[in-house]
Amino acid sequence: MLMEYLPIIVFMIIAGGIALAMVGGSLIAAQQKPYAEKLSAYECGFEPFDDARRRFDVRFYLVAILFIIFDLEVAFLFPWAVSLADIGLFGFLSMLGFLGVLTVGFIYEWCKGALEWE
Amino acid sequence: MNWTTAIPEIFLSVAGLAILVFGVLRGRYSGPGNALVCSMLVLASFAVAAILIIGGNHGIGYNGQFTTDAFSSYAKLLILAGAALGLVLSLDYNRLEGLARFEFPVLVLLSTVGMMVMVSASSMMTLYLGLELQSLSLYVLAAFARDTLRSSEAGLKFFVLGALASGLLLYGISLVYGFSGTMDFNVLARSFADPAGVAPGLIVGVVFIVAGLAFKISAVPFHMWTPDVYEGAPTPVTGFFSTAPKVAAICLIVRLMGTPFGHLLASWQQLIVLVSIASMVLGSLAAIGQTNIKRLMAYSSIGHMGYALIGLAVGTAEGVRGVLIYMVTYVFMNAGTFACLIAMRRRGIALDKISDLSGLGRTDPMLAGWMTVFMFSMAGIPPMSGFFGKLYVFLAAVQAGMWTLAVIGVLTSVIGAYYYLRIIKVMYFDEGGEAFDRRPMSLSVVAAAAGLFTLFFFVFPAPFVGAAQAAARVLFG
Amino acid sequence: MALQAIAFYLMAAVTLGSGLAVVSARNPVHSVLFLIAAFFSAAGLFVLLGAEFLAMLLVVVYVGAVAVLFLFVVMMLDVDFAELRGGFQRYLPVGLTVGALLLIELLLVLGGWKLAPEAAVLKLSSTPGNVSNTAAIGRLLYTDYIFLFQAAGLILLVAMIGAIVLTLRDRKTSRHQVIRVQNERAVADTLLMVDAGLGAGIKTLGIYRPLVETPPQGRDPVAATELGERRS
Amino acid sequence: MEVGITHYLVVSAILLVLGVFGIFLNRKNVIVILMSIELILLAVNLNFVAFSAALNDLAGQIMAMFVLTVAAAEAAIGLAIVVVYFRNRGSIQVEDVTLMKG
Repeated sequence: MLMEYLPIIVFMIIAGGIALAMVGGSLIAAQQKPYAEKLSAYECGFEPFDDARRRFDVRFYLVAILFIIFDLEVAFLFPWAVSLADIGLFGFLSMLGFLGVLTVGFIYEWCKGALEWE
Repeated sequence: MNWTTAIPEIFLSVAGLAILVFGVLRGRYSGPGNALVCSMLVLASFAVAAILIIGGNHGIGYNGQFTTDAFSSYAKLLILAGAALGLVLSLDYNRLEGLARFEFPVLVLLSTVGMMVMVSASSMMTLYLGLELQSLSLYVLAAFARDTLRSSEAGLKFFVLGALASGLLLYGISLVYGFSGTMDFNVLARSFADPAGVAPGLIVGVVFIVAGLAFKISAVPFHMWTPDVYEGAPTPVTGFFSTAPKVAAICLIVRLMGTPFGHLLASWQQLIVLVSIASMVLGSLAAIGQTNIKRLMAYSSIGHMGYALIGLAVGTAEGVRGVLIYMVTYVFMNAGTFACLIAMRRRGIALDKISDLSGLGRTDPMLAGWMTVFMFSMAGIPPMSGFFGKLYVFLAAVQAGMWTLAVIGVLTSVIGAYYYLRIIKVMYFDEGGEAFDRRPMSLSVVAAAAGLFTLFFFVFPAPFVGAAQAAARVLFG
Repeated sequence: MALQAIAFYLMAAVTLGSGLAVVSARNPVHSVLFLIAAFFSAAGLFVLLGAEFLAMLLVVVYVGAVAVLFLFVVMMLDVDFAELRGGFQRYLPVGLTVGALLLIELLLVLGGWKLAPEAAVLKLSSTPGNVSNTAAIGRLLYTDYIFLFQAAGLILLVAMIGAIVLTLRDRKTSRHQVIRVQNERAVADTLLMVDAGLGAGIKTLGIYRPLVETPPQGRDPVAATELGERRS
Repeated sequence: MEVGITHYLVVSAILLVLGVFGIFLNRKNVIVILMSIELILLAVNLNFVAFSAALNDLAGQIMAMFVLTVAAAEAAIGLAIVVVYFRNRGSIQVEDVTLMKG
């Protein structure tokens, strides 16, 4: 059963190898003689004043939350889809119940205006 | 599969969804009062759920994951009572504090569903999911006053320690599952029949589970969160915290120690005795120096959990009966006390210092009267219901021959009585500040209902004692 | 089997290494990245154990969503890293001893694991050989564990309500699109039919048809002079 | 040496200790505490899946799925509370979470 995952491992090894080769190559081959001017900010006159990161709005955060919750809903759909033949109508209705609960959540969210962007 | 065992929970969940949609649609088009209407709907659905519980059939459903018996029905009715009282307390407080959002009653309802699932769990999975459903709603309720720093700090502390506790509980469940091969309570009970052949890993698992659950009832080794969260959260939420979730957690521990780990009595009895004594001692000593009445209520609730655990530590049917009767008296006197605390409001500002109660005897004799009834009951002075709660628990301890536990219990309740009586002194003998604002009707109703129950429990205790007896016999044979 | 052992040790080492790094990283962003590495290698361990669906779930749900959320929040709350390391050294010795004690005790216990004698008989749901892991889970989850499945749905609902109740602030500035209002608009109050007559509209702008040299007096001089220069 | 189940239990025990270690040690940043909670739940998931593989019983994996769902929902609520706390407080250093003491 694990043999199916051999290609993934091979793929990772090759990708890692190429990345290391490129980074390592420049470290090994080239002479490294860093001095202050070379390391200073390139052609823009002065060092950046403060942290480049600026705080951003809460609504990005709210979208990330709702993504997690609906992502989990999708995750529950996978096994259901694969095994629907075996679980029959009862399984179908149970998923309907689950989706119903989350649809109520979606209605609540929509009417509350959590999805409005600006 | 007999799905009919979970009809009350299904009904409450569907009602919760309907109220949520109703609230959000009504909220867009009409003005305030939305929270009040949704609260009334939630209270109505509590009442219908109570009827469904009383009428419901007992049995094990959902492939052995969900069970209803005398014990779970007793606990569920008590949880519904605590949640209903907590919700009524919040009606006017939220309106005055500007928290009147319709999500509050919906979250209270969903946490009640979580508690009912917790109490009638008969598999580790149901236990965990019910516990998490309840805890998540309580985390949000604790941080509900999102603009005040204290409430969000209370929510943060409650969340971090709650998440850690459920992590430990889960690790315990995984060990028990790994070493026994199953998660079903009854199958676990059979596999523990001969305590000698039990793998050490199981004992470690049980210890982790007790540690995780001890957090939920704020027993001593894990009580650090209680004072800060009780002080920070809005007062009606604190009132709700101290009644229904405590009942659910205690009944869950009793069921866990009864059904699956019943035969391991020797190993967990010592643990519960230590936790109970430590809680009683801390509950009475730490509260003496308190000036904030909500922190005082936190330490008093830790102490009460210690008394309730005596009944469990004894490990007999009488002990469990003592726990259940204690919890009834605890829920009603706590709800009444919080009704009086919420009435402490002067010129629109809610107060929570003990000194603010000074001179209440003159300015508002009715409120002072009810507060006195509750303080006497908390101290365990007859004829109040608190006395009978302690009586049944100490009786069980004495009958089982655990004298040390009973003596320590009596000693700590005498020490504890000091800070309850001090509040009565402050109310009647200190010269008064000015009167509180006019009391909303809902608070008087809750205070009166809880006060009458506390005062006249001794007249007719039979139904409660009988129900508790039947419930206890389910677990401890 | 050798490959499996190598894979296990590699992934276990990465998981524990990044777990330690999450706890002790100086910069919260680094600890989020190490958390993602920990989840990835844990997913690898799950694959080794045969729980492929859970491995996929771990990658999709955790790495895809939860770690992203942590990154969002770390980005949102700008944290000054300078004084982040203060408390660490003070508690290190105590923490190390407590941690070591707990670990030794756990290892002693876990070392003694043996299959519980009657575990084989009370198997709730053995893994069928021929079916894939996802299908096997699917057969059980929606029928035998339906009650827990709906409870999980309710938990997700509570998480949604909680997140919205705590963070959503209805900004008056945002223009809501109320579809009901848009549909109910009558044609009359949207379309205004005005017959302005030939060329009447242009007069208000000061352009006269036919062109006249001197515009009638009493009109806004600016518009006229503008046109004048362009023509001359 | 053949990789038995105890290896996985050892890894999960170490992860649990790291998580608990992270919470009590890290006085500085609430976000790292939330990540330590995720580590603990990851350790628990590993434990469940390891036992489920050893016992050849799917109940462990199904419980692991529910634990994963609840952990993600918990992370969502936890970060909501942290964001609200940060709005009110201005910083999330653990030392400052001392408004209520005593």
